[in-house]
Amino acid sequence: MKPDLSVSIAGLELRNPVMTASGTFGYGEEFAEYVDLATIGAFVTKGLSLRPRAGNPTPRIVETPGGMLNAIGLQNVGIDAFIEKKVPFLRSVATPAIANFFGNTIDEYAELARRLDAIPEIAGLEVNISCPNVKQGGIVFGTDPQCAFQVVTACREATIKPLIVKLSPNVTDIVSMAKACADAGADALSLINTLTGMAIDLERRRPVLANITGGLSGPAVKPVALRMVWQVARAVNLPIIGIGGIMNARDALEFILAGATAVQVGTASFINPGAAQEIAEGMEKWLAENGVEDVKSLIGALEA
Amino acid sequence: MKPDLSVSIAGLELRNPVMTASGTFGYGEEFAEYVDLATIGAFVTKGLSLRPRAGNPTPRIVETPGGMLNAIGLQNVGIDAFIEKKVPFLRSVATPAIANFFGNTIDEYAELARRLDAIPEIAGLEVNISCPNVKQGGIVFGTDPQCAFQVVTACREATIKPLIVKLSPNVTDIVSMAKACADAGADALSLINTLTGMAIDLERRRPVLANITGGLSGPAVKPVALRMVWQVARAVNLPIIGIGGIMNARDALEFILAGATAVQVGTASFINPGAAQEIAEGMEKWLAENGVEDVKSLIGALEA
Amino acid sequence: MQFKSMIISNVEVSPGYWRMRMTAPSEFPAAQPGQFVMVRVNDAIDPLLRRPFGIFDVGVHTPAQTGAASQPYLEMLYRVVGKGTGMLSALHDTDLLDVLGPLGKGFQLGAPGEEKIIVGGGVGLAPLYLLAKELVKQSPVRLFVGGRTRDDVLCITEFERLGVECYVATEDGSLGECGLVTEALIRRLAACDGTPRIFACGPHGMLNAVAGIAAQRNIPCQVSLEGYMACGMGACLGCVTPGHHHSNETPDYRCVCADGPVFDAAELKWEA
Amino acid sequence: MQFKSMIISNVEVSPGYWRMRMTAPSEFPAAQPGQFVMVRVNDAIDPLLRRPFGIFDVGVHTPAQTGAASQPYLEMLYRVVGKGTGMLSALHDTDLLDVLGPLGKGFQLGAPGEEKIIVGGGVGLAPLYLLAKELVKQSPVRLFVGGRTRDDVLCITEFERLGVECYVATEDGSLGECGLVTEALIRRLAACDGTPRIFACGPHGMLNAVAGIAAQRNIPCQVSLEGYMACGMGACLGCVTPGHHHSNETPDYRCVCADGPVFDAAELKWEA
Ligand SMILES: Cc1cc2nc3c(=O)[nH]c(=O)nc-3n(C[C@H](O)[C@H](O)[C@H](O)COP(=O)(O)OP(=O)(O)OC[C@H]3O[C@@H](n4cnc5c(N)ncnc54)[C@H](O)[C@@H]3O)c2cc1C
Ligand SMILES: Cc1cc2nc3c(=O)[nH]c(=O)nc-3n(C[C@H](O)[C@H](O)[C@H](O)COP(=O)(O)OP(=O)(O)OC[C@H]3O[C@@H](n4cnc5c(N)ncnc54)[C@H](O)[C@@H]3O)c2cc1C
Ligand SMILES: Cc1cc2nc3c(=O)[nH]c(=O)nc-3n(C[C@H](O)[C@H](O)[C@H](O)COP(=O)(O)O)c2cc1C
Ligand SMILES: Cc1cc2nc3c(=O)[nH]c(=O)nc-3n(C[C@H](O)[C@H](O)[C@H](O)COP(=O)(O)O)c2cc1C
Ligand code: FES
Ligand code: FES
Repeated sequence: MKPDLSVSIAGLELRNPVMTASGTFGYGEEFAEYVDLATIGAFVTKGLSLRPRAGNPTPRIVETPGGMLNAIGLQNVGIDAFIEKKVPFLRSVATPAIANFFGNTIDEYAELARRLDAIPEIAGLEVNISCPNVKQGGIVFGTDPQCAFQVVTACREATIKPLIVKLSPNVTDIVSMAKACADAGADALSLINTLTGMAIDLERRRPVLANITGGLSGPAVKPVALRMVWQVARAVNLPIIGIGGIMNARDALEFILAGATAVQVGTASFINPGAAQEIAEGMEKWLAENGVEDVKSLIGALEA
Repeated sequence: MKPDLSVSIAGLELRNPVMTASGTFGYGEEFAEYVDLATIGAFVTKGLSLRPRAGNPTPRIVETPGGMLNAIGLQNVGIDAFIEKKVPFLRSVATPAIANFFGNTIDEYAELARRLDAIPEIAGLEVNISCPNVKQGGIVFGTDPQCAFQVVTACREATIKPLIVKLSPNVTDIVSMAKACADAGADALSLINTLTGMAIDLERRRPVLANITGGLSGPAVKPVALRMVWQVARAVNLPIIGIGGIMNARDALEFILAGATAVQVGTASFINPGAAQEIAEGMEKWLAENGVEDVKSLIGALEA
Repeated sequence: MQFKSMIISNVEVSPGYWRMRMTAPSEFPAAQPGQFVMVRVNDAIDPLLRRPFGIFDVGVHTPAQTGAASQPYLEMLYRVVGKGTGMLSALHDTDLLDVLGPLGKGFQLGAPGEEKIIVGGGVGLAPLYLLAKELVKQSPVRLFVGGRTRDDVLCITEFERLGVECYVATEDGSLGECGLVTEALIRRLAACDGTPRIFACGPHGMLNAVAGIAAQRNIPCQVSLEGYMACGMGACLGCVTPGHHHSNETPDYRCVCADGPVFDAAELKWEA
Repeated sequence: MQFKSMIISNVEVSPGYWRMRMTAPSEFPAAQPGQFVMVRVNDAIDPLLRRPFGIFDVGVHTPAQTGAASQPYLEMLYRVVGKGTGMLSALHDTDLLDVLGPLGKGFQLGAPGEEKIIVGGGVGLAPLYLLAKELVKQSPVRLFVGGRTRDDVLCITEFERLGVECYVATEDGSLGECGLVTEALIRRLAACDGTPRIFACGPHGMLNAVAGIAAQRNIPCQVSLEGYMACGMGACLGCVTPGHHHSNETPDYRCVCADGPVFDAAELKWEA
């Protein structure tokens, strides 16, 4: 018997728990040659802002042991160009598209949520709160529970679509962040975004990245991500999307055991562009081989 | 000309900036065959507590991508056995020995600082504040600036020896932690301790570690450690000991550029027991080849 | 295209420079000159990311024995600079590599007959050989190649064998003229009649100089760039380079991997 | 001791089980039976930690040609279970490995003449061959070896060649008796006169059973344990096992690497 891989997150019905992570899969088209979108659960767009963003100067990426740092600086085409140039492609795709977005003020967040809410091709919203709050002296929304509460509340009021909040791991207490977002009306939580890190070019005595610091992703962060997913899953009654260093089906299943309902594949798509599809297929194979009929039976099934 | 590698930290004169990290070098004797202690700057003992500690059940360690998790649970012989069995060895060693210690209450910390202060063979103290405060409901001392301030103040009153405070990276704002410790009278800061993480055994549907979570160390954490050293070095006027994923002389020099006066080598000693000595030698070689006469000229010399 | 490639040969052609021939799928020889591949050095996570390399040559090997299947191949010319290239140089024939490509946009060959000038610096020569192979079919081709020392001047014989006229300059004078290759280029541009077309690949400083020389003289010039890459297919936005009119207010970053690596020099922003 | 070792041979002796011979320094053949080595699989960080393996055999190879230097070697017998052992099995002769050892405390051989009983399960046989080589010099030796199937019963011929009497049991009956090796052991203990001495290595369940059997009969028994190891030299405290009187109040954890891997079974805590 074919195992059942379908899961539902915040009202989104996914054919399987494998999504692609924001910023690592373009706007969906780029990987068409390597991933049949109809074989994965959903995909998440590059982070969108109200106006186009130039992003940071280069170098923007650097490899680190078992991971990579990126300081793209949230370069994106902006919501208008997104609607004009990228949304038409979504019409042809039979897989839920989730729009990732961010602002520098609460109003920007709310305005984006409103605009995205109006796009029928968008199945759900993912709020990236790992951005500095320009009005509050640059403190990152996602590192302060109150800030996070406010921003999520504003987005919640602006959309009736499924609202996923993406948490930053650069915090002392991920559970209090998760609770604040839950209280503000989030439908689901995705975690983790990147850990802040830095790389140095010894010969040039300079940071490698033009932006000095960047976000760490890839296999190196997996233990931290798994721990946070596990902590949040036990404390908060919302579906969780596990993210961080997932390279293969086994990694994905570990996140599900830890309490995730779905997962996102990020850096892995760079190394193996077909990664998301292979992970979905690998999960099905593992379930079949291990006599698990329904992937939902594994969610949070860790004996700990 | 031979480059000058000597540095001074909190009144400790080190022949070079390379120390070994607590918990990764035993009590100094274990590595005698592989490291001539006279070739490194200093070594740090396994964390000491007032009474002997059993530590956690096994499994206590697991490899992760580019790193490892440990949940030793601070097993140690306790201060009495340390004085009786380990201190005599220190007499024969011409290298500063730094005692790492921890408590579960502020009083325990202070008491340990007092006892260690009385041992002439101990050149300095390193306080590990990544431990739960049993009196305050288990919140980790090192994740709350006020708790940290109190514990460091108590230790400061109990010792006139150089007092190094070792910071936990599991915080939103490492700079505020560093400032609290500086305000409390720390002579130096060492960072980072391990990042909390988790590993899962998919087949057994259990955490790999008996303790469920553990501390991540090794190359995987280097970008996070470098970033934190850089942030703290710019904000706090105390010497810094950089720790986290240092595998070779180049890594060590990167930490020094970021603002560290010295470094500690941890996980690397497991993979290559002679690592600390080789790193010290490698630094000397790099300085000579690059015409740097004094390693002190590199401290914080990053152009950023 | 993503494929498993078997190494056919891996030879050090000059100190620190290696040439690797490897099997390719049958469609691969249609790659355009200037396109590149992303190579996964091994299956472990160290190194984690793929490494980008130009396509030095493509072809089909027809075995001497009748009946044996003919084998399409690709070649890379690479310099050992770090971990990934170090590991590549330690591989042997029959070892396998995971390859993505051909990726990106290659060179526009231009009209037949007009003089073609290729400028290469060091390992920047890598994507220019396949280009020269195409160009000689339709035009006279001159190659201006520079390097620090004679060891950095690669594969000249191969270019000469194509019928390309080669000018060599080294910074230490150990081969050809002593100095920068751009000096010889300027002399040639003064001498040549009609508008030639320039194709360049090499260190950024050299490209900057060549772009300036071409712009001054209104000569069409294409350059092949490098950039730190994660995905190689326009998704990560790691590899970008500013377009001519780029500013923070009117952002115009181009992906080196997907919009390039070959660009019309006039499209890009150069240092004055 | 830390040394660079060159692989002499690396052969699959049974499906999934490999035997590797590699060069060793001249002091190495003095290793005690039961000691182990920590092998660094490659220079990259994946896998990061060394892998522990028992010493299957040591010796000195004297080449046939006169004048050629004699070459001390060590052998490991290993099972491919994961990434590190997978990579080991892909190595060839002349490849290099970084080795630490001999580490830990080996077996106490006991008095000459008394019967020696060796119990091995699966790849737990690895450290027992060198032990048998020593024991046969002074005592009659019997080997009780168990495995899931015949493929898991390794190197019996080698033991027989030493003059060891071998009893085999497999869980599926595909070789020797069908069942657990401890059944044959119990029968032998009933039959044998005098107090024999037991040496065991294998899965934890088997060791637990053997330790129980020995304790009941007051027979001296040494076991060789495994444990997750980072350092292999008593520094990380990762590999510990509880001693007989261990409790949280009176902690008595022993390092498998430095206090063991061989322990007197009576010193340790066993499940009832
Ligand atoms: C489109 C393109 C084509 C290229 N073609 C060739 C070629 O044909 N022959 C050749 O020898 N080299 C070429 N390079 C450069 C080559 O990719 C790097 O030298 C190589 O990635 C270095 O890898 P490493 O692991 O040895 O070095 P490391 O320094 O250890 O690499 C660390 C990281 O930096 C990146 N990196 C280092 N140097 C460069 C560079 N110059 N450009 C881009 N990324 C870099 C690596 O990809 C890796 O992610 C090309 C680069 C690009 C972008
Ligand atoms: C003292 C000692 C002697 C040993 N002798 C032998 C031997 O002679 N032959 C043999 O085949 N095996 C032996 N083992 C087990 C062997 O070390 C593991 O099978 C091997 O480390 C697995 O590595 P891997 O990368 O293939 O597996 P992975 O599962 O990928 O390894 C992941 C991590 O778990 C550790 N690990 C996995 N299995 C074990 C295990 N059973 N014991 C300890 N750590 C483990 C690895 O060392 C590594 O750190 C011995 C173990 C110990 C402690
Ligand atoms: C190049 C790059 C760009 C990213 N851009 C975004 C983004 O725009 N919005 C966002 O929420 N996360 C972004 N991320 C974070 C990823 O979505 C993901 O959370 C993170 O990379 C961890 O997953 P991984 O280890 O599988 O890559 C980006 C990550 C990378 C590597
Ligand atoms: C096995 C192990 C035990 C440790 N024990 C201690 C300890 O007792 N006290 C302490 O302050 N840090 C302890 N640490 C943390 C290290 O000293 C160091 O901060 C950390 O490992 C990061 O450095 P690395 O990446 O070089 O290992 C331990 C680390 C490991 C791996
Ligand atoms: S390398 Fe990813 S966009 Fe160019
Ligand atoms: S492996 Fe480190 S103490 Fe035993």
